[in-house]
Amino acid sequence: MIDYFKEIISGTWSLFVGMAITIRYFFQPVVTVQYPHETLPMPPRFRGHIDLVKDEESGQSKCIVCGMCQKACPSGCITLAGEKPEGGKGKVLTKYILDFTKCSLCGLCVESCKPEAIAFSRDYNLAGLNRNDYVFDLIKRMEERN
Amino acid sequence: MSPSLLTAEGLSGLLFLSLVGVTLVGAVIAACAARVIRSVAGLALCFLGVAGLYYYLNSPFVALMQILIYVGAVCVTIIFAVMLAESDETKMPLKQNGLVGPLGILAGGLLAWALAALALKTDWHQAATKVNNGTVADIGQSLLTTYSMSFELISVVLFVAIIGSVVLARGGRSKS
Amino acid sequence: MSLDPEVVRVLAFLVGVIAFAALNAAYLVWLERKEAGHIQRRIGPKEVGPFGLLQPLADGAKLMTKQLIVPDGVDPVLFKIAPIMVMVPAIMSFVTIPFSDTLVARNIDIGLLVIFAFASVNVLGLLLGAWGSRNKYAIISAARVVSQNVAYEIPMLVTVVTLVMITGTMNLHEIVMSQQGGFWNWNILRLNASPLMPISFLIFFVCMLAETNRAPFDMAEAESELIAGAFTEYPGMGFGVFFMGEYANIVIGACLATILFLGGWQCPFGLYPGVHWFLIKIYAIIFTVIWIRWTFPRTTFYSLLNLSWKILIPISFFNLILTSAMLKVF
Amino acid sequence: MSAFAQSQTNETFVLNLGPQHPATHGVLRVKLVMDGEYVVEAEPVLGYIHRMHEKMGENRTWAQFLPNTGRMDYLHALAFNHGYVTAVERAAGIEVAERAEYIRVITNELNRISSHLLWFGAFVLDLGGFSPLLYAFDDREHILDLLESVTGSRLTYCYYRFGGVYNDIDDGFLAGTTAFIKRLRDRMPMYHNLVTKNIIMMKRLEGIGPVSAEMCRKYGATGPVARGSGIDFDLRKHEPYSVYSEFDFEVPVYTECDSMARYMVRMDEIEQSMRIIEQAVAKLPDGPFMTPKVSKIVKPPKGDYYNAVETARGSFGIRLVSDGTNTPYRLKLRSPTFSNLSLFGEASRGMLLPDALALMGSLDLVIPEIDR
Amino acid sequence: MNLLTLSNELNTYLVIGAMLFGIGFYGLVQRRTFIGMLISAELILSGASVNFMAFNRFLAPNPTVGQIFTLFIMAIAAAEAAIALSIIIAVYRNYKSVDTEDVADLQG
Amino acid sequence: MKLAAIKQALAAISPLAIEQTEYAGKGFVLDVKVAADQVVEAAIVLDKEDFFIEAVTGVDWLGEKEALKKEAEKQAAAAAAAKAKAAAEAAEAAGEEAPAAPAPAPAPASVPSEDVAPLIDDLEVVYDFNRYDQLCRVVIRTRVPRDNPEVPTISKVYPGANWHERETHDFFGIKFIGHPDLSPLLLPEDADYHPLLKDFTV
Repeated sequence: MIDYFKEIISGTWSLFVGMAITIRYFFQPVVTVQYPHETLPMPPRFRGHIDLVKDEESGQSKCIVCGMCQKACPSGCITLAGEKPEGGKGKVLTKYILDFTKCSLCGLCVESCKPEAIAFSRDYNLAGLNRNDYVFDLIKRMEERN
Repeated sequence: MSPSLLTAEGLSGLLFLSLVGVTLVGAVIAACAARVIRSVAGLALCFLGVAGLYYYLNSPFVALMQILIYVGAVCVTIIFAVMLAESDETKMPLKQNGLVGPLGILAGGLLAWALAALALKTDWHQAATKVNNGTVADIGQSLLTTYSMSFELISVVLFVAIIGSVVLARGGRSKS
Repeated sequence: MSLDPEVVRVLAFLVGVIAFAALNAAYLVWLERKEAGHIQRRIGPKEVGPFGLLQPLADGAKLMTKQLIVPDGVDPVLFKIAPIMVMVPAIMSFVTIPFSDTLVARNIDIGLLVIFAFASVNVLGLLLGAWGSRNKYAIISAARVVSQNVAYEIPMLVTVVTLVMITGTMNLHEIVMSQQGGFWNWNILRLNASPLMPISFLIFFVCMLAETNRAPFDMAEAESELIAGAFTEYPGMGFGVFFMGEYANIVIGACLATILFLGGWQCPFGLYPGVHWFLIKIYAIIFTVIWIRWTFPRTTFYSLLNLSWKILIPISFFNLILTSAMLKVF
Repeated sequence: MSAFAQSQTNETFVLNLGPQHPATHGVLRVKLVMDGEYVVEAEPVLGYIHRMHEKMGENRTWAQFLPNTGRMDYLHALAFNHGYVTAVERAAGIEVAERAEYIRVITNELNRISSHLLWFGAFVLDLGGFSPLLYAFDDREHILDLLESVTGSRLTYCYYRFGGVYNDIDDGFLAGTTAFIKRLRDRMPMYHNLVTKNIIMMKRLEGIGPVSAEMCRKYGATGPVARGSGIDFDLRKHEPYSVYSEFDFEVPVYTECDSMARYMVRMDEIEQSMRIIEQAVAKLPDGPFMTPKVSKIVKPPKGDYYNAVETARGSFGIRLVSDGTNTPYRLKLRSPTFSNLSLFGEASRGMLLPDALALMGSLDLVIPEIDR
Repeated sequence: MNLLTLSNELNTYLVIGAMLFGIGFYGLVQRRTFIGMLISAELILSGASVNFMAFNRFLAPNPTVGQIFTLFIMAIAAAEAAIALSIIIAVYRNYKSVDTEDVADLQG
Repeated sequence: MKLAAIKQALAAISPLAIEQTEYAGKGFVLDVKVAADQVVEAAIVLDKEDFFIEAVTGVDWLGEKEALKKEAEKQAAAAAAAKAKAAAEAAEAAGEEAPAAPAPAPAPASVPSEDVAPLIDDLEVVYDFNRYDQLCRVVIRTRVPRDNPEVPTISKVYPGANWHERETHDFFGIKFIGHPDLSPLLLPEDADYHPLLKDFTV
């Protein structure tokens, strides 16, 4: 009988304790970010899709067309091609296609790239209506960037 | 002279007519609908109409009790039984004798006609005086004085009914 | 031929009551979302109109434009009637509620009974809707609604009977008038009538939550168990009307609690009584109802029945006996 | 099964819980034979998001499988990452840089806390309480920010590499971690007051959903499910991998066998993880975050290997069969929840629907991990 | 006879009561399930109640008696419904049917 | 040490091979090879010793026998060559006795004797067991021919094996005799293919 009342009282008390907690939060400021109106800074290591890095001196891609990224990619989303210019040494990149629909953002390509010619972009706001919007021509993107 | 529709009396008369309609339509649905669940809905409609009639008969208390008990309790209980017992109501048996329907209508109609005719033919005498106005307070007074015995008895009946239905409905589930 | 003023009055009040119920239903959704948001440290609706105040209209418009699907295999008539059977009695109950000394659609002697009578029809609507939609979740929900309402009607009615014994009337207006002058005269603190009055207010409040299917007693639409319970199959405005009925019931419950325990339109300090106090009180209660919903997990069905049969009913009966004894003695 | 056939004649009926049901958290379907609200027979139906990770593993190099590991248990991705890299390291005999081991422990435990916090919220949501979910999300968001600053992604981390980790951590991360632990320490009493000690919660969990130790053994349940049944089994202590043997922490074990016990195990594990992180941050050695001489192309010698780690949900085992080439010959992934869920059918028999759902919530299901 | 003042006529109510009774009787004859018969019985009872209330209003010297009688009918009806439904459920358990013809064991 | 006792208990059912492995390198301590019909006995032994079931899976050894045969032939050829060379040398040393031993390259013992019949590869079924209280992971493996993969079920001993066996049946087509329900668990309901077989193509 004593247990009965004890349980009622302790139980009711626990309910009031819970309500006290929630009402305290009611009066505290909100913690959410109103996304389309405000955005948070992206951390420097954010892994977006990849982008080609421009060589500051030549204005060209740093890529040496070794194909390591293509090999490292588990999903096979990178297609690249290069050609040997006359007189120059080493290949020059002519095509670099990223099929972002297949990409799983693992970063193995960036890791495998010796000349650090590819890097993660900070784009996260990607939306589109067409599947083909996500087959990126990275050379074009690099040129468009500035 | 007939009262205008836009006076209080006119509206109340109209309301009365619609209540009569609701009662009778509900009753017909209750008696004739092919699906049991619809007859319960019709029954609820009929009870609501009857509650309205009681209101017109100067006893709002009984009207509300009618809603509370019949609509809120009896109909709900019936639906509950439908849910428990007739989960496959698609197979309504229609294998009865073809004469039953017409004969039923005949008998029911005859009864209704006879009773109505009797009621209309009789010359009812109004009581000369009324001892009270039949308000809620009066009902309470009577219940606890003159009719206290029946009041007690009805509580016994209800109690027995509760026990009985618990005993009857129990027993199915052996666990817990 | 001019209109009878009585008819005008009735019509005006009817329109007023319906508008009040509909507006409340719409804006309680807004209040609920806003309050839930702030309790959870987010904002809640904010895009449509200032503070999201036009959100209910947008929601309503969305619900209206949705196709009214009547699923295969349901009973179409019952399926369509059920939401109305929930909504209409809730609105009818407003008729007897005295918002202030003069602002009442119809003051009748047994106003309290009117509310309970119409509240019981509500269950029937839910039950018909659930059965009509031929959905297993809905039927489980219907079974829960009935046993829950039966179990909680008892302590609620016993508590109300206690109050009727104290005030000696079922007229809502008179009940409020008997609590005149300061909050120490309110029924919740009328300790000379029964020292258990605050507890019986708690009992009433808990029963009100249970009767209106609000969390933590929202067995009927326990979304993590029964998806949406009785409303699972309802699209668009069918669901909307059910929802409005639910909120209208909450308002009725809050009004009843205010009238019975918190002195209706009376001011806590005996000054300036009026409709504003009534509104403040009912919205405070509604705020608490929403606050409770966003604080607690849901109870289970059997602990809900246990609570009613093992705790609320014994205590309310004890209170009834105690009160009658005290009324006789003093 | 027989019970499903019987349901036609008996008073029972079949209730399809899922594949889209609020309580199954993803695409799990449970066929329930119900007698009223009592569960007569429950049969989980799996495979709605089966992706055949094991076959994918056979078609890519050892390193290329790394991103897949984070996509099974997306809530504790780092543990799966960890399980896979340690398995390959064991097979190929790769040494791990010491600093990397500590980094792994810190990030892994942070991830474990985030997983438990999410479970906590989702579990309370299953029981009908919504606000604790968002409070837990608030805390979890801090962990995700921390891990994002290190790994670059918020959920499907692919951070560990054979022999080390992908990136070094910086002081900002360590400071953030310490600050977060302080914050969470302050928040834990709030969670307990709001949820654990709540009478409704206690009524819903205590004595509900008993899973005996014997049942755990027969079904191979591990993790908090086993520990809630009085089984002191935590691979971090039991078969110490990485550098877990160097930390002082306890394995919370509750013998009540009910949902509350499983709940308490996880809540206590959050505390223990915080202890481990604190110690790891204090002890973090300097040095390279990657063993320098690890070749890019891993070729474990022929043979088969087994390795298991403790994830938030139990022991995740990997059986590797290598034929000496640069692709795995066979990659068996033994996910903990698969075994944990398999006891649901027996454990839920005769329970009420809400209690069965509470039991299911207390098993902490992550469907992609079950379906793989 | 004015349609709008019918509510003040005793005979209106008596006719309605008779009609309810007739419809209920028809239902009782025509229905083949226990639940249907129960519903029809309720109709007959309310027909009787309407009559009581009507006499109470128009003729009775003590207008509480009819109301009290109606209240008693309600109580009896509620009790009867409860009992009848538990019987129906018990019958359903044993016979898997609520059809009266299927439950013929009680016939001699 | 409990391990010895367990080893002894398992040895009592006379498995094909029982090997103690080094935990640090392999991740398990006992590697037991049994015949297909001994699986249940082994499971019963482990059940008595309070083991819990960790996983059941399969491995497809398609091409293994071919490779083994080639390996053996290569070895044999090498051996024969070596022998021939030795013989030649010996003959050279011995002078005229050389033609008496033309070195017919006999089949080495390691190659199965039925090499005339088409080679049928094996499917391996692997059972992992572990204990809650100490570091003791035991692997039971059995091999069944690929064209008729049948193993008795252990789901009667360990109900938890039910799903693991169903999964293995999904992926490898191994039939667990006596299993209550071998319908696809992870694969679609109507799947009749077994994706983890090495000769499976989409």
